[in-house]
Amino acid sequence: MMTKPKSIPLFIGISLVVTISITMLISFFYTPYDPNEIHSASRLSSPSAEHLFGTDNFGRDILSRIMEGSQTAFLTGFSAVSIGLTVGLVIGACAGYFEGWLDELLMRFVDALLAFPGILLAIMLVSVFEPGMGSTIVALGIMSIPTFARIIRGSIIQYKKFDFVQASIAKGAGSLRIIFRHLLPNITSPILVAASLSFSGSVLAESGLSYLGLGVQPPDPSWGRMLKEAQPYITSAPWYVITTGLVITLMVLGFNLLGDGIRDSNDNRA
Amino acid sequence: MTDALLTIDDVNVSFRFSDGHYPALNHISFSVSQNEVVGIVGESGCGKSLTARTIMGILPDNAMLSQGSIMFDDTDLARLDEQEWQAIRGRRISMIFQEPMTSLNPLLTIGRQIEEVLKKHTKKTKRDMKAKTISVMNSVGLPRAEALYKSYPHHLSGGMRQRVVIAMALIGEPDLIIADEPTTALDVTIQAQILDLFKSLKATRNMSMVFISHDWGVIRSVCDRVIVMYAGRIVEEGTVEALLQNPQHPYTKALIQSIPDHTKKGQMLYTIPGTVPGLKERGSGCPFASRCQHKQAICEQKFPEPVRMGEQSVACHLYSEAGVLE
Amino acid sequence: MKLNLATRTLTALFVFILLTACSNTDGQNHEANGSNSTNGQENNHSSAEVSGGVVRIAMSTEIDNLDPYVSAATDTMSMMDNVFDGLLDTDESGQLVPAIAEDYDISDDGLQYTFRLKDNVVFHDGSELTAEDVVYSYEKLAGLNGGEPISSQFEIIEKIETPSDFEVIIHLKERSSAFLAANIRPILPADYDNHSEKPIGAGPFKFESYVVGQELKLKRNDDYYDVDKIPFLDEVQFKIMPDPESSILAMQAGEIDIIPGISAQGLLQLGDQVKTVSGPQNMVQIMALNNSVEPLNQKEVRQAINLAVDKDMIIETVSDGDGIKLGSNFSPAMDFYYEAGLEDVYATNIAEAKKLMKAAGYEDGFELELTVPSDYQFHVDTAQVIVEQLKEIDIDVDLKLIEFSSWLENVYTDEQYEATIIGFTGKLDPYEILRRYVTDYKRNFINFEHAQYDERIDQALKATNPTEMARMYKDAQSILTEEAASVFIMDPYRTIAMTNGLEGMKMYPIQKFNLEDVHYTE
Amino acid sequence: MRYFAYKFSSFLMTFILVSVIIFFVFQMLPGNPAHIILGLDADEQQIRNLEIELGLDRPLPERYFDWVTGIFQGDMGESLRYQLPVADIIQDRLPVTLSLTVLSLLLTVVIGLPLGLYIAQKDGKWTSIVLSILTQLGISIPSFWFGFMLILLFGVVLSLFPTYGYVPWSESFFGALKSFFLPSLAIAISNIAVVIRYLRNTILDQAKMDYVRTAQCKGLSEKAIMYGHILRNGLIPILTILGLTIADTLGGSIIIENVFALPGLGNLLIQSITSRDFPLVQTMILYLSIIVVTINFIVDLLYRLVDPRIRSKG
Repeated sequence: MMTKPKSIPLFIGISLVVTISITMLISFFYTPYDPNEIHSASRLSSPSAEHLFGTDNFGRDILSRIMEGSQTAFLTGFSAVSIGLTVGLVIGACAGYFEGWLDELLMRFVDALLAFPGILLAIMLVSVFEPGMGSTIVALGIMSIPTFARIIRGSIIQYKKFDFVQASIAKGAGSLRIIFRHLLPNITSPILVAASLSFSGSVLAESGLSYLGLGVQPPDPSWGRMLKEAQPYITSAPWYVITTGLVITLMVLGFNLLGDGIRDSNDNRA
Repeated sequence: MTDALLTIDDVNVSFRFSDGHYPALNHISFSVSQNEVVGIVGESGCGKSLTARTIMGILPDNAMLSQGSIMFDDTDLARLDEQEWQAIRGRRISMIFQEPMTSLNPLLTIGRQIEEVLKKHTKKTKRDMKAKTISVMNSVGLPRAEALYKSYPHHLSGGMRQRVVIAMALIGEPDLIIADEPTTALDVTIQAQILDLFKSLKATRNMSMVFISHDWGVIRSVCDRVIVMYAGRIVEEGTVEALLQNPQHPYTKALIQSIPDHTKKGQMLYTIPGTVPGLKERGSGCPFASRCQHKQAICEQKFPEPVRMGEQSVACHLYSEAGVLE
Repeated sequence: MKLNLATRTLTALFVFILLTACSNTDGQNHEANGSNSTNGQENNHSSAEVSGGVVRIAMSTEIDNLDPYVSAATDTMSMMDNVFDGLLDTDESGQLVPAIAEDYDISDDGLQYTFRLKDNVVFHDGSELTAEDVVYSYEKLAGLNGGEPISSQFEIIEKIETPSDFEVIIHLKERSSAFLAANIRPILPADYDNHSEKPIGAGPFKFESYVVGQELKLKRNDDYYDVDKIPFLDEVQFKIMPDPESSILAMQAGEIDIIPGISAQGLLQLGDQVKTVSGPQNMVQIMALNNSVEPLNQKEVRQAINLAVDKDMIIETVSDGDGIKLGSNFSPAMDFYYEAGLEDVYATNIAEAKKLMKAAGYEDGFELELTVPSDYQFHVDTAQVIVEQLKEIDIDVDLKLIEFSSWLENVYTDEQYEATIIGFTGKLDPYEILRRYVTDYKRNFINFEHAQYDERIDQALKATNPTEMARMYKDAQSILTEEAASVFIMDPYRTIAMTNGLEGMKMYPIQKFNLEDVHYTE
Repeated sequence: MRYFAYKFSSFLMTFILVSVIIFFVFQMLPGNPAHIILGLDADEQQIRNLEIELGLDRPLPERYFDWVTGIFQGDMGESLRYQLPVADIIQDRLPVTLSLTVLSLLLTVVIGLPLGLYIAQKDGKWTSIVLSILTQLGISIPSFWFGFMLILLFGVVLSLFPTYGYVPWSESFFGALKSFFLPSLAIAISNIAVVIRYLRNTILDQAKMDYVRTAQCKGLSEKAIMYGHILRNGLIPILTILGLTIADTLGGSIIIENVFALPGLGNLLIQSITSRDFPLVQTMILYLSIIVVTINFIVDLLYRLVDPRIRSKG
């Protein structure tokens, strides 16, 4: 039985994620204005009934741009997690299941990835592939491999000791079958937690890269890029910086609380 | 019982949950005399450890002593504030735990952990403290005490660690030691060694002890008197001999029946059907009623008053009805 | 090459100045009175001039090299221009005036240049500047000393003679009206080559210290040869501040006295705390159209694009209104050569544009890939506006951002592009500017081919009198417009902000911070 | 001793691996540094000459070998763009990045540890919920945006701190402190949140441990238990976090230097990547990676100092 107040963070997390997801879905069909439409007459107008979040230096509606930007945030987050999870799964599962020299080798590789500060690794990778959404996704995906690999490896080593796994090994079941039928289903919740946290981490890193001008490039909309463009107007149009950054924060917060909440409720069950 | 060192009188302890308070100890009363070892037995979840923690004043955060007094040498422990408690713990009453592997701080040397008691309660010089520590370590059978003084817990085996815990409990020369299943986690040969240690301590140190165990064999070898607890209540109490030979309460009987014993070799070991009711499942009646073969209607409504029967006292409707005078 | 990633708007234009290897070039603008300033030139000497003081100038780009023959960055040259002097110098109107040279003659056949040097010029290390130093410098520039030529403008030098210590005669291999302007290049002391660490020149300021990425300090040269032009200021500090916003805040806090390129937004913030000098900077921002790819090889299509792009709107949104609309690859900053009126040839007219599109067979529009160097926010912003504008005539612009390094390779060198946006920085010589469209010029990455145009440029180069030369260059500009070679967008203004109390900053058709006259008033 | 030999060899392995990755990754980048240096109007001969001058025409393995051996001899080569020794340039920039890193680490420790400790002792249901949301917020805020907000609040509205550039320590101690304060805080905020979270969690976890009950039974005061027992054990996970924090802080400074226009390594790094200044970029990244690896090594040593269990494993 879970006490009520304890689930408040999870509740907030879910609400944020759902709200932003719905906004993202809506943006495919409707935005208050065309996010790219330029109105030189209404440049940098402050928030009003007409433009809830104000307009940017091209007179474009900031709210509409933020809504469109959520598509990029979700796309990069989702794709990066998929890449990280897939590769991390293969590495982690092989390392954890077979152990021995393969484990040693794979984990050295993972360690080498960790020798670079995260954003540095991303910067390196992005510059190799030319800045853009695709290379940002690949870089962020590679960045999140170590987390997944380690969690999956650890859980597999832990569950391998259990009788039901040992029994299937003894029965001579194939390695793949054991990994997919017996081991993975048991570690879905740590993977889910890691995915949620790595999603928010990717969104955060994407905004950082795009802010540096190395991430997503126009015409693809990106919140980080918007902040880069908003920086010169920080004092003359503070709403531009404030609203955009706030949305990034809320999205990241949402997924962080979600991941944390899932973990907490799992701990409570255990 | 005027020479009692510790007298617990009508103590109630309850747990606070989000949906209300649940009593965990009900009307617990017993006493421990000078130089007496009182055992407490019962299945897990019966409130043995909670009783110990109540005496030590280290109840969990969500538990509270709602009624009763704990007289210890003319002081009512139940009314002490935290600071007064700290002066008593380790110095007048000390405690030994079940888990020797985890009850030591892994990052501090053995010597320092034992010595800490002296640091807190005495004003001895460093050298004196070390000398005393080493002598106590020797007295609990720790070999090469000088060397061990500087080692860390992970260097030691389980049995050795339990000796360290015992040394910690002894070094303050307390009047009362509470041992909570001190041998349970150890393997059999080590168990025997530790029990021997307790026996010799009892013989040499003249100390009083509350000894919690679910193992009658252990109780028999160490204790003078024994209390049987079930679901937060004392159901029977008496000398070890009396209870073992002539258990009255159906629960005590069942417990004794389930002792593994070489005379029953080859037979199925007896186990009591059912489980101890959880905190929230306990009513006003006898908690054992649901598992009792002699259950009567009244059992579910009212918990019986204890009845004295020679060397022992029993709380069971069987006996209050049997005409023994109340 | 300094490509900071901090956001910038207008200051981006300082960065494209770096796109050119060297900006100080030859020219013959005897009459050019180019530096017209919209806000009025700071020529007011009525208040009392105060000698002394320190001026701190915010620079958006880093110094690439203190050695003037190695440095390629215009900003660096602008700063170091105060340390070095050449035989000639340029005034605010782009006219060449004697500096180290007392005067000069050009022979009738145009092949022999004779310079007589001032006899009181000393370098900052105290040594006297003589003809020997000029020969050393020019041989180095021309590659006559065995090394590679440093400047192609000097490659036409055949030999240099020194009849006396203060006279130099330069013989050219061929006639070129473009050579004279090359003589503004710094004269360096002979056989001293540690300029990267401790530059020595003969200019009005002396090098004091330099901390990489942070600050360049210059001190007044009290022994400057031109006594009338000994600076007022004791010291000049160039502070490297890549982020325009931070330089504005610094100016607000009184930590900076001059910002050489400031945005309208920035000015708004500073309010009446500062005064400004502003005007066109002789830069040409274009949307280059690759004339050799379908369908941009059709004149009608290029014209339609020109008609659809609303340059006024771009100037308004991207440059905060601070820019002058262009019609050809030439800025009015060089008035003498400038063909006026071309900027209105393609006044925005969507109906007309659609008609042309239809005539070209693209009634339903087409897809156009616009490749923009991502390092320049200014161009990226321009591109975003153009994308929207071209939607009007159903051209679906696919915006593609690449790093400048890749841009140089793919777009500029390999010509693998359809359209791009770039800025060409100011040159003193119209030939340097207009040469880009000559058919066989290597860097004609627009692939413009027009025989008549080539002819006009050739005629200009061989012209004997300035008026005729100017006429040829003006003709050439008209051809570019008529052919709609590309979309010539604007010359963004350079606006210099100065704290109140400072005076004497002048604007030049090339980027130049002449600090000789800058002074505090009481 | 075997421990050190093992550690050193793995350190060397990482170094070689990292240096190879860095070198070849950057050689793969499109763009010709010579052309970038010379600009738009350079002709092919000029570019070719500069390539030869810069040594860009030599085969890759040769250049790699030269670079690595140079580093071991203390010669890191010359920057293509600045034409100055890489070591000098890095030396100029290092104080900024180092100051940022150290100061933000200091802020993390000075704010994070006591606050985490204080809050850990307030174990209320609501405290823990509010705290969990607040710390998550701290972790979720993009550091550069937080930097903007700090600039807006402290620099523009309150005018308390400078919002750009820096004052060297040698010039004015307080001036320097003031100029590094906001950027360091911007980097530190998420780390502070992480430290508070972890400290609280570990302390609450540790408080449930049996050895704490043992200490209680000795009659120790809550304070003595907290500082003499719990904190010591709690320090181990916190060390890990602080180790990660340093790597994070270095990464964070890359972005924050751009926000506050600080001439540090991060700022230089981004510029050097766009200008394809390979010797500078390679050496800087190698530098940063070595710092990270070294810090991991130090954290490892600290573990051994704090935890006797690891020490005896040898």
